[in-house]
Amino acid sequence: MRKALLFVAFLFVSAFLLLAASELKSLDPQTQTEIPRFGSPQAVTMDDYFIDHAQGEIAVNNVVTAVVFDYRGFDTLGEATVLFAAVVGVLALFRRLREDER
Amino acid sequence: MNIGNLPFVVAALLVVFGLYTLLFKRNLIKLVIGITLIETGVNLFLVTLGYRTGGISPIYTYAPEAQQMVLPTPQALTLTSIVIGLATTALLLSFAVFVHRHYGTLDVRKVKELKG
Amino acid sequence: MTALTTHAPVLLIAVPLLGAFAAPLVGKLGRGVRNTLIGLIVLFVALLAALLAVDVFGAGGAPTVYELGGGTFTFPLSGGQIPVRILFEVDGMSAFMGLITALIVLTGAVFSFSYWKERSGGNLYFSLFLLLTAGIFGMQLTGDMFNFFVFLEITSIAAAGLVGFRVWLKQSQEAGFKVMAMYTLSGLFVLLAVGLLYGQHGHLNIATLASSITGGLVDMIALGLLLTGLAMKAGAVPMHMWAPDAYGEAPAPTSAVLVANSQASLYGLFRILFTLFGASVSPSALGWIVIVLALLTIFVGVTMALIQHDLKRLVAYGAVSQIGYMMLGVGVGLAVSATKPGYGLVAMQGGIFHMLNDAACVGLLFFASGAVIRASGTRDLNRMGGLGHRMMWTSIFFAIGAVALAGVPPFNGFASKYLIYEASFKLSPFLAVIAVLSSILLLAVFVKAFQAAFLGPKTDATAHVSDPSVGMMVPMAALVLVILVFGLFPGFFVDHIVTPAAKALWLGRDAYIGAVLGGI
Amino acid sequence: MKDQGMSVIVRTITRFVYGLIIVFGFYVIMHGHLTPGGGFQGGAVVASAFALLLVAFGSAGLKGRINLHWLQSLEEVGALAFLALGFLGIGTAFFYNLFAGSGGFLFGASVPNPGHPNPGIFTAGGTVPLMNWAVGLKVMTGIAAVVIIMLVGSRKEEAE
Repeated sequence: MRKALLFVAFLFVSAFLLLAASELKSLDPQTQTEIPRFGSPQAVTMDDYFIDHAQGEIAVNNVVTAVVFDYRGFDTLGEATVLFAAVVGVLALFRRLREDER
Repeated sequence: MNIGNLPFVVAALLVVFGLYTLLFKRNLIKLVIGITLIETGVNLFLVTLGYRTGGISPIYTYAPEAQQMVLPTPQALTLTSIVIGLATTALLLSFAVFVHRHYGTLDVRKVKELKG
Repeated sequence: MTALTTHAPVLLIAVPLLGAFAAPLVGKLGRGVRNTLIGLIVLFVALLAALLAVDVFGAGGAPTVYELGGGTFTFPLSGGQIPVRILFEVDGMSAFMGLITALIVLTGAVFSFSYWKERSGGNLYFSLFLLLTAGIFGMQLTGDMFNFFVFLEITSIAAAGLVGFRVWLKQSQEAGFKVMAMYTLSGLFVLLAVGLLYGQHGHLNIATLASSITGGLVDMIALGLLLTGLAMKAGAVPMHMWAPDAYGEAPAPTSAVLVANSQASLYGLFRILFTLFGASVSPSALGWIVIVLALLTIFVGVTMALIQHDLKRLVAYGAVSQIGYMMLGVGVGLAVSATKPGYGLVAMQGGIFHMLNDAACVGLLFFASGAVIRASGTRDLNRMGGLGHRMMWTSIFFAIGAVALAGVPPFNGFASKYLIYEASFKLSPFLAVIAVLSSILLLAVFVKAFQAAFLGPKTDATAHVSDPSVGMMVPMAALVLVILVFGLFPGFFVDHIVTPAAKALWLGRDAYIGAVLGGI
Repeated sequence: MKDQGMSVIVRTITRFVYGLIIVFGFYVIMHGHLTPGGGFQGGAVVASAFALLLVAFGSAGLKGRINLHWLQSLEEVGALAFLALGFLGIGTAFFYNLFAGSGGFLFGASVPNPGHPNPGIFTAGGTVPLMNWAVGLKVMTGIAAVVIIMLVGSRKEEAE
C-alpha cells in the first residue's frame, strides 16, 4: 500500500519534471514569438560581458578559464575546498586507530 | 511536449531515473548510483542551458573570426558541480564500505540501529 | 583597523580555510603546536566576527558589499550594469548569524582540545572542524546563489566526515551515510533551483535576481526546490530523519557546530523567502507554509524526545524542536509582512533572538551530555544515576541549559520564547497554545533526564567518575555566562543587536538590492 | 593471483602508456589558459594514470612507487598555494588578479587586439596559470590519494 502510494507520487513528480523541462520558453528577438529555450538563451548580459572582456581584462584566451579562476575565482576556491574536505574525510575514515578504539 | 527542448527532457529523464533508484532500491551502493544519476542530470541541464545555436566554444585560440560563442558561465558552474559530485560520491562510498564492515550487509532494511 | 573591517567578510572564510589546509601539516610538529595554531585562528575569527558586528550594527544594520577580485567597478554600479563578479553582502542579519557561529565555534574548539586528547586522528578532526566553520561563515556572508551552494556543500561534506569520525561505532557509520545522502540531495535541489534561476534571468547575484524575479512558473519551481532543499538541510520535520542521528552520533563538540550549521541553512531559507522572493510571491501564503512546518517540527521534536532512553539523542530531539520555534517566529513575521503590523516585528525579534539563545543552550547541553557520557561510559539513561554527587558542576550546567532551553523565566530561552508566544497569539491563539504546551513538555523531558542521570543514591558504578578537566569546564562555564547575561538583560541585546537584524530581514529588502544596484 | 593485478598484456601496455598519460595531463594543466582544459581537468588526467597503475599492478605494485604521506602533504601544499595566490591581491580585494596585463615577467603580457582570435600568448594571464598549477597539483594528488586509500583500505579488509 505504502509502496503504491509512493509510486503514484513518484509518477506525478516525474511527469511534472518532464513537462516543465519540455515547456521552457524564450522570446525570439526578431519575431517576438515564443520559441523553445534550448539553443537561444535570453538573458545573456553577464555572459556577453565575459566573452567581450576576458581577453582585455585578464589577458586569457580561454573564457571559461577566465570565469573559473578570475571572475568566479572564489567558487573555485570553494570547490578545491570541497575536494580537500572529501580527501580529509576519506583519510579520517580509513585512518589507523588506537588499540583502545577498535 | 516540445521537441525543440529535447536536451532538457533528457536531463530531466536522468533526474527521474535517479529519483526512482533512490525511492525503490534497497542497496546502499544503488542509492549512491541514484544520487550520482541525479547529479549527472543536473549537470547536463546546467551545461545545456548555455548552448546557443551555431555557437563555438568560448576560446579565442585559433577560433574562427566573428563567430557567436556559447555562454561560458554554465560551463564554469558545471565544472564546479562535477568536482563537488566526485567528492560527495567518494565520501558516500567510504561510508558504504564501513557500514558493510560493521553490519555485514548493504541492505537498508537491515541497517537500522538508529530508529525512533 | 579599517583595512581589517573592510576585508572582514572574506577573512572570516579565508583564515579558517588557511587553518584547515595547514592543520595536517602543522600537526606533524606535535599536538601543542597544532592546538596553538587552531586556538589562535579560532580566537582571531571570533574577534573578527565581533568587529564586523560592531561595524554593521554601528551603521544600523545597513548592508555593505565586498567585491571579490574587484578593481574595475565602484559601488553602487552605474545604471544598467550588472555585477559580474562574486559579491559578499553583509547586513544586520548576516552579522548577527556570524556572532552566533563565532560563539559556538570558539567554545566548541576549546572543548575539543580536551575532548579529543586521547583519540586518534586529531589533525584531521581539527581540519574538518575548521572547514565546517569556513562553510558556515560562507553561507551567512555570501551574496551569490551559486557561491551559497558551494559553501552548502563544504558544510555538508565536513559535517558528514565529523559525524562518522568515530569509526569504531557502527551507529556513527550509519548516521554518516544517512547525513551525507540527505545533505547531497538537499544540495542537488538547491543546485537545480540555481540552474533554473540562472537560465531564466541570466545572473547569479541574489540582489540582481531579486530585482528581476517576476513569479512565473519557472521561478515558482525554483522556490519550491529551494524551500524543500533548505528545510531538509535545516532539519524541519517532514525531512528531519537525519537530524537526531547526526546530532546524536557526532562527537559532542561538533554536535553544537552542527546545530549552527542547521541555523545557517535556516538563515539561507529566510534570506530566500524575504529577499529573493519577497516582492513576487504572496508573503502570507509562504508564511503559513513556514508556520505549518514549524508547528510540525516543534510537536514531533518534543514528543520524540519524550520517549528517548539515550541521553545524547534526547538532547538531539530537543535541538530539532527548537528549530521549529525559530521558524514559528519568523514565519509569523513573514505571514503578516504585507501589512507590517507592530507584532510582526516582535515575532521576527523573537525568532531571531531565539537562534542565539538556542545555540548557547543546545551547545551547553551537548557539551554537558558529552562530558557525562565520557565519564560514565554509557549513553543509556536507565543505566546512569547518582552522577550528581561526583559531577556537581556538570549537573548544575546541564540543569541551567535544560531550564533555559525549555523557557523558564530568569533565563534567556524565556526572553525569546515570550516574544514568540506574544506575537503568535495575536496572529492565532492556537499557535501560541501549541508553542507553550510543547515548551512545558520539553521541561518535563529534561526533568526526567536530569532525574535519571544525576539524582539518586551513590552507587559503586559511579565511584570512579568525576567532573571533566578544566579544558572542558571553561567552555561550559562561558556558555552559562552567556545564558545568564542574556537572560538577565534581554532588553539591551534585543535593542542593540536583535532589532537591527530583524529589521534588516523584515524591512531591508530594498536596501539589500539597492546596495548592489544603486537604488532601484 | 591475490593482489597481483591484471594479466601480463595489461601490465605491459600500462608500462608504455602511463608516462604518456602523465605528460598529457601536465600539458592540459600548463595550457589551461589557452586551450580547453585547466587545473582540474589536467589533474584528473594525471590521477587517472595513478589509478591505471593501481588497477594493473595491484596494491602491492604501488609499494615504492607512491608514498601516501607525500601525496597528502603535496595536496595540502597545493591548497595552501591556491589560497596564497588569492591572498596576493588583498591590497585591492581578495582574489584580485595582480599580474594580469602588468607587463611583469610572471605571465604579465597582455593580449593585443582583444576580442579577436589569436594563436595564443603563453606568458599572459597573470595569476590564472599559477592557479592552474596549484589546483592541478592539488587535484592530482587528492584524487590519487582517495583512490589508493579506498582500494588499499578495502583490500585489507578482505585479507583479514
